[in-house]
Amino acid sequence: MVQLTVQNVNRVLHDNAGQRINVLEDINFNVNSGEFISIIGPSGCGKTTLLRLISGLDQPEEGQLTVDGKPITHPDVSRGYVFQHGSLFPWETIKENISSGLKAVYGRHYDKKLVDHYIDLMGLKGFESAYPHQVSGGMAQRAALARSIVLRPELLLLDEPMGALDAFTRADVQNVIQRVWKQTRTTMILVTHDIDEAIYLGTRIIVMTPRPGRIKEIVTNPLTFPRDRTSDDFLKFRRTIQDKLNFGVTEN
Amino acid sequence: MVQLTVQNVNRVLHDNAGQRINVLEDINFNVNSGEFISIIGPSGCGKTTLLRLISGLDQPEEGQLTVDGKPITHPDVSRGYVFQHGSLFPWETIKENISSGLKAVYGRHYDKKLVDHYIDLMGLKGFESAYPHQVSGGMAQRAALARSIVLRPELLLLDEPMGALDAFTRADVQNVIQRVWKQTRTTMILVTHDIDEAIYLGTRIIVMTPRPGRIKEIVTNPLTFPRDRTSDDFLKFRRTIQDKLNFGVTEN
Amino acid sequence: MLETVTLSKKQRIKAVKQDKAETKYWKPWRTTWNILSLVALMAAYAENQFVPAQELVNNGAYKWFLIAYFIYLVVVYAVGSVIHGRIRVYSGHFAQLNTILGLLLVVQDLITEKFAIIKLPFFVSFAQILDQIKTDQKLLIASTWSSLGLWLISFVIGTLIGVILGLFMGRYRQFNYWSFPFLKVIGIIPAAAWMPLTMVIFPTSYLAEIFLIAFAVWFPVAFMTIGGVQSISTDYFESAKTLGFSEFQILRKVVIPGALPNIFIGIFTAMGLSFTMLVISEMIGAKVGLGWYINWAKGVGNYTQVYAAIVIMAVLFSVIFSFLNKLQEYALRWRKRSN
Amino acid sequence: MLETVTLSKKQRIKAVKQDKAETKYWKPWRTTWNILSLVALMAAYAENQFVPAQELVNNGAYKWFLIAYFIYLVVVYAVGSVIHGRIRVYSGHFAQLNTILGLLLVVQDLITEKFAIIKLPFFVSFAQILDQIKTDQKLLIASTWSSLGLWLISFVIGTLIGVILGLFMGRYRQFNYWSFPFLKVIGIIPAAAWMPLTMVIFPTSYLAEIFLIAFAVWFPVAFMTIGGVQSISTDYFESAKTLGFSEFQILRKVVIPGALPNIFIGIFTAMGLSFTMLVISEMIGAKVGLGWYINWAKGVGNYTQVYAAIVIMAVLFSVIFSFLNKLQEYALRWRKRSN
Amino acid sequence: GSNSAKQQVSKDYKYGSITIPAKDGSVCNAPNYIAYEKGFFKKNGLKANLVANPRDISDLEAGFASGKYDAQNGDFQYLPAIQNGAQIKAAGGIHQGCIKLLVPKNSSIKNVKDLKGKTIGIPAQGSTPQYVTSIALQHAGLDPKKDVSWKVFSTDLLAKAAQKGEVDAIGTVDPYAYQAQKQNGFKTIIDNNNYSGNKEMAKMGMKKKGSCCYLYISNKLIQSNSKKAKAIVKSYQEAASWINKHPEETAKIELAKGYVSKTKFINVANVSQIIKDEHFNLNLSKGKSDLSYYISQLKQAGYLKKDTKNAELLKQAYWNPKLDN
Ligand SMILES: Nc1ncnc2c1ncn2[C@@H]1O[C@H](COP(=O)(O)OP(=O)(O)OP(=O)(O)O)[C@@H](O)[C@H]1O
Ligand SMILES: Nc1ncnc2c1ncn2[C@@H]1O[C@H](COP(=O)(O)OP(=O)(O)OP(=O)(O)O)[C@@H](O)[C@H]1O
Ligand SMILES: [Mg+2]
Ligand SMILES: [Mg+2]
Repeated sequence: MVQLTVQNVNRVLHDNAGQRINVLEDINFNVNSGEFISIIGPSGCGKTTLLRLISGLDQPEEGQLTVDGKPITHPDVSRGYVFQHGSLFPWETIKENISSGLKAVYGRHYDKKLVDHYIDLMGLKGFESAYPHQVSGGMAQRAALARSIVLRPELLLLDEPMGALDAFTRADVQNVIQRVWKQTRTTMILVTHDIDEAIYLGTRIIVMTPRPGRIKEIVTNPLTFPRDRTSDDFLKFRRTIQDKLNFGVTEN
Repeated sequence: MVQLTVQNVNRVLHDNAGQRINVLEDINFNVNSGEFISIIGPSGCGKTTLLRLISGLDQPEEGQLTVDGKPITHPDVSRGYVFQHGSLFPWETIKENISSGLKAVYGRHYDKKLVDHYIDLMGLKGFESAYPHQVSGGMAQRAALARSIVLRPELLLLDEPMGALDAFTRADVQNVIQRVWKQTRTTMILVTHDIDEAIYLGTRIIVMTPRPGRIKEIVTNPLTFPRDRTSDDFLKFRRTIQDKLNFGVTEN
Repeated sequence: MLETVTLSKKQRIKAVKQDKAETKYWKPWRTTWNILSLVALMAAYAENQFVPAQELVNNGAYKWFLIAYFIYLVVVYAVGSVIHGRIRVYSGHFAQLNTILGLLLVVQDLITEKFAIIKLPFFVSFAQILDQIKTDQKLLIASTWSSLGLWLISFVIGTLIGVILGLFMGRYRQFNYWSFPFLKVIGIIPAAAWMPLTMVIFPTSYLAEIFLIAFAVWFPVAFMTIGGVQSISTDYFESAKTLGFSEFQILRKVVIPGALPNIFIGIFTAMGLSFTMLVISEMIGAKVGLGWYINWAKGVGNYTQVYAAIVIMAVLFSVIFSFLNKLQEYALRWRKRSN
Repeated sequence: MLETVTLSKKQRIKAVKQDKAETKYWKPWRTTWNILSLVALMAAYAENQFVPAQELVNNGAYKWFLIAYFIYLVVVYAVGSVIHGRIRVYSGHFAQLNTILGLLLVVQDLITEKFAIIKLPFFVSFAQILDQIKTDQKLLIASTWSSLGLWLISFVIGTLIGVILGLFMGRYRQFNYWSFPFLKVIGIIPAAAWMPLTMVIFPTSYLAEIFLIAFAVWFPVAFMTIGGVQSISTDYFESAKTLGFSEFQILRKVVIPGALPNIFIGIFTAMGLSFTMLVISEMIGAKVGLGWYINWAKGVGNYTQVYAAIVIMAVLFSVIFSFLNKLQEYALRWRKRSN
Repeated sequence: GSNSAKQQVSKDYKYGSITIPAKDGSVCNAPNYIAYEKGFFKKNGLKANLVANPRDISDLEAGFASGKYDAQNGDFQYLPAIQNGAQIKAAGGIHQGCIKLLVPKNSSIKNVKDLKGKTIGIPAQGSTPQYVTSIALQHAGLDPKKDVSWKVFSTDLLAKAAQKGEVDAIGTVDPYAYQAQKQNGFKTIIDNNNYSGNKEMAKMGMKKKGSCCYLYISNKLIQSNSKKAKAIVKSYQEAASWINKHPEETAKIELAKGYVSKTKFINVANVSQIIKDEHFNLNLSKGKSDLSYYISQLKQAGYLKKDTKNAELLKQAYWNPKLDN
């Protein structure tokens, strides 16, 4: 059951010198409902650009993006977006942040229980009235996640939500995401630099190359759940992906 | 040839509620000249606190730190410090930043060739007159490294210098650090969350536990140079360290 | 990994308060300084009592002031030495300053009314100012209320206009394109030049006064608000869009709070200006008021009255300032405090 | 992984400039608007020429102004249509505004001197103001120079004092403890109240004038500087220490540049204040000057002269403002531009 | 509430209310205070509102033009403003000179001729002290625009400026002038108060019993309600003659009711002396001839436009209320 289709998408931007950059070139893929897609590629390969097109924040110069057959023309609550640099509103408490989308969409009589449920699920209990700067980076990212999830989007776009976290907190948030994905079966697309993360979460992995940003390969993840980061299967698949990224041998 | 000794160090701080926290408890270790020590432990275990004590920015409540037998009482150019959040002066160009320590210590007639040498070595050529915000995170961290290195410290303290970088850039900076270490034989102490990084760079690895921050174990790295992140030895040692951190099994 | 120690909410809030007080009022409690400050005040009293004055002054009000000051210090020191709370932190911090203030009171009294080293009419002792306030108290109270009312209404109007204009100009660049050049020109016209025009344009002189003060307020507020809106990260606008915010909701929930820190800078800047304009604007049509009082006293060069009005204005200013400070602290409680 | 594309230095700098111009001047080049703005100016000329005036005016200067404006536009449009550079971006952006300005010139001319809907002496046409400037040009030139000199010297002194005080108060809390309470009190005393004291204190009235203006400047500058210093991340101080900086070097290389953004906010705030104070301070001991000229014109009820002085002040203000803007842009070139 | 209050006003006061910018703390604004305190306004059917005085002519002018002010007593310095379109008319001189040119105790300046090349401090360009001094300079054959230079100081600082040597002489007004004379030993060079017809003073162009301050009334009021305007004139006339008869009592009222601020110097004795010297008296015809004299003098000195038609300006500047009695 295909949900999102991305067809022949090109994105052309102009750099400071006014020169054309083909940020994305000839991007084609489909995402089925309930999938978890990991997109991996080096910095600057156009991952954020691609997510922005899917969310509707930007429009491609060429090609077409559709959700359930309808073209994407503008941002919509049905497509949640968790930004690369946690963009919780610093002037709202954790709880206010999480309910802000609901309030915007449903007015004052939004489902307050739902908010409490996700505060619980994300382990944010006790921090409802804290402001973003008062909680740790991991908590802030869980809250940003909750803020999008609580709107029950059909598609959730995650732009390196764990990029700024340390390895330990990162594992924690990864587990939270996986739990939410399993419980709600929301389609998710995750952008990341971290191979472990891509493998640990994704059902399929899109490997991208930079300049111009293209899809090198789409790999289906053979691992079953629950996944163990230290298992031999995991490490084997990790090496496969590493090879595809030409990444591994280190001394130069 | 022992260089740094840390003896029975305790560090007590007070939290917002005025309660005592034993941030560091009973820390003991020696560092020999030319070693590369990796310190790994979860967030909040006191890694930064420890580095600050070694640099002389703070003083311990109990215990003693000495370098070559002399107690550490204040920051000194002989102990370089690369901060967790790159602290290049944003108002100076990359080149000015790198030469700022030299200028402070030697006045106007500092060794300009040395600066050029490290600009070259760190791959910053062409960006001398760029301001920190105009370069990528990886470049900024390389510049911060160069700024300390160029003062030829006897001991270089690295507080997660790659924490904010993506996996690809991180590998690049790791290689730069290793190259500098090999060339200058400066003693280095690196704080990190990243097990791969700790293993890839360290000759010994100090594993810490939080609350109160204690040293759990000091492990000597069996790997020889050049090291390969995908080799079986590497992965085996990685698993050893992961076990020591109780980190690996993931589904809860 | 969720084992972060969770302090109870109440505990956390208390802790933050205490901490804030301690970093702001950092001088430690020292009994020596407490005693010294009391001694300094006693010295000020004794000096005023026993050194003969060269000028004719009624020192009654001044003496009562010194006694009240003394009692206040005794009370806070007594409380501070028993209870380890905010009062202790606060009074301990200011003990040194109080000592110096006591000594300064001695010095100013000696060089003015006692030895007349610097003389009337331009230099008067604090005792003379206090006596003047006591003498004119009825007029001054009426003036204070009148000025306060005028100021308040004008300041609120000016701030509102400034904020609204600033928000629109910061958010909508078409609006900015068409209005900024005109506002810039209007903004730099000195108020003195406006006065006749406002008199002609506004039906009553009270409205003209309000306009003059509001005018001094809205410009810095609008200016800062524009900068505030433009400094809001686009991330917030984009997340608002993906969360289904309407344009109105974006204004209310993103633009306004995001610009608030700058708006407060603008408001604080406008404070000083508005007080200056208060004095000027009360020259048209006021029957009473602090600005009027100053102008009236200047009619015969009675500087003691001028200073009396200024002391009252300074007190008023401080009160309003600390109120606005509290307001800012509350409105921007979401901000990380630096240090 | 070092294969980041490295633009040549020259290329990068040029690129940044172009980009900056484009985001600030965002309206696209449209030939229609260019022509319309020229038409509007021609209309203004024709209207002034052919509609009979009800008031006695010499329109000569105004006509020359319109012609100069017209020629200026023709030149920039011509250049803009040939060369795709900054002039094109700039003049394209402002074409719509120029059109409206042309129409406004027509409207103001009609409602004042032509149909006298709003009348003398309070409302005058732009032509009358220009004629007044021409008539009084000698006096106005002398006044402008005199005021500019007074302003410049006072502004520089005020800024320096403000910055130095602010730096010390921001960096050294002992200094802050002892000086802040006094500065706060001094700062809120309205300038008018200072006037007599300055006369007594300063040996010459020129010094008193300088003091009054400098005084209006240093307070906001010092206030902002304190905040600026306190907002500098401790990271920078600590890295400076590990890099072997002395206290003086920390001041020069960390504190000053780190506080600079705030210092500029203070300076811009002080700008407006200083112009107001210029007008006021020229009431003591001035023989010539724009403030003196305004006061004189007000004394004889010649509003045309008042407006003439204001037009000159506005031009002066804009020039200084854009100069300071350029200075800020240069001094803060290390900052990431928002948007 | 306010409606019935208005009706109350119109019942008690035939002509309704007027607003007078008078509360500026000055001594010679006595007719305003006395007309109010002694009920002359009320007697003539006027409910008076005394408000602050902006002092600045342009602000006053705007107040009159927009109907915010109805009457005021002010100097003949308003003439250029009237020529420039100010909507006010003088209706009789109200008192005599309070303008003096003073020099410090040890000054070498002995007479008007000595002023050549000197700097004279004045409260403002276009202020009455400047005009009075200019008239005297003209009579001494000096050009007020070229032979002296003018320096502006606010009134309260003029004496200080002279003591510090910033200016050689000061043109100032009572009570500042009186205070400078009494307290600091300033010597008088020019005094525009020539009640007795002193020849020396007359030579300087100071007319015998010459009016200094005038009663000014808003044009708007004169045109729309000349009866009301006349009632104002009558009130002032009565007040002025009362003041003339009771200088001491006037001083007491001024000080006791807070119209004038008390200081060590500003006491009943000094204030009544000032008031006595000013010889309050609303003189309609004398006021007109004085004004005509000032017009010709100011024109000669270049303070009025070169093409001024004296008679026309006088018509524009003066209103004869033609009171019945
Ligand atoms: N608005 C823009 N104008 C010009 N170039 C842009 C713009 N946005 C992005 N780019 C360029 O497009 C390329 C891709 O950017 P993008 O942010 O999508 O990369 P990314 O894969 O998300 O990188 P990262 O992992 O660092 O977030 C980069 O080379 C970037 O410089
Ligand atoms: N100035 C301080 N006052 C009070 N507590 C502090 C202070 N600095 C650090 N702490 C506390 O000490 C503990 C250790 O902090 P530290 O910054 O050394 O941890 P870390 O291991 O460097 O963590 P991270 O990996 O997140 O950088 C934390 O619990 C922290 O909250
Ligand atoms: Mg990205
Ligand atoms: Mg740390």
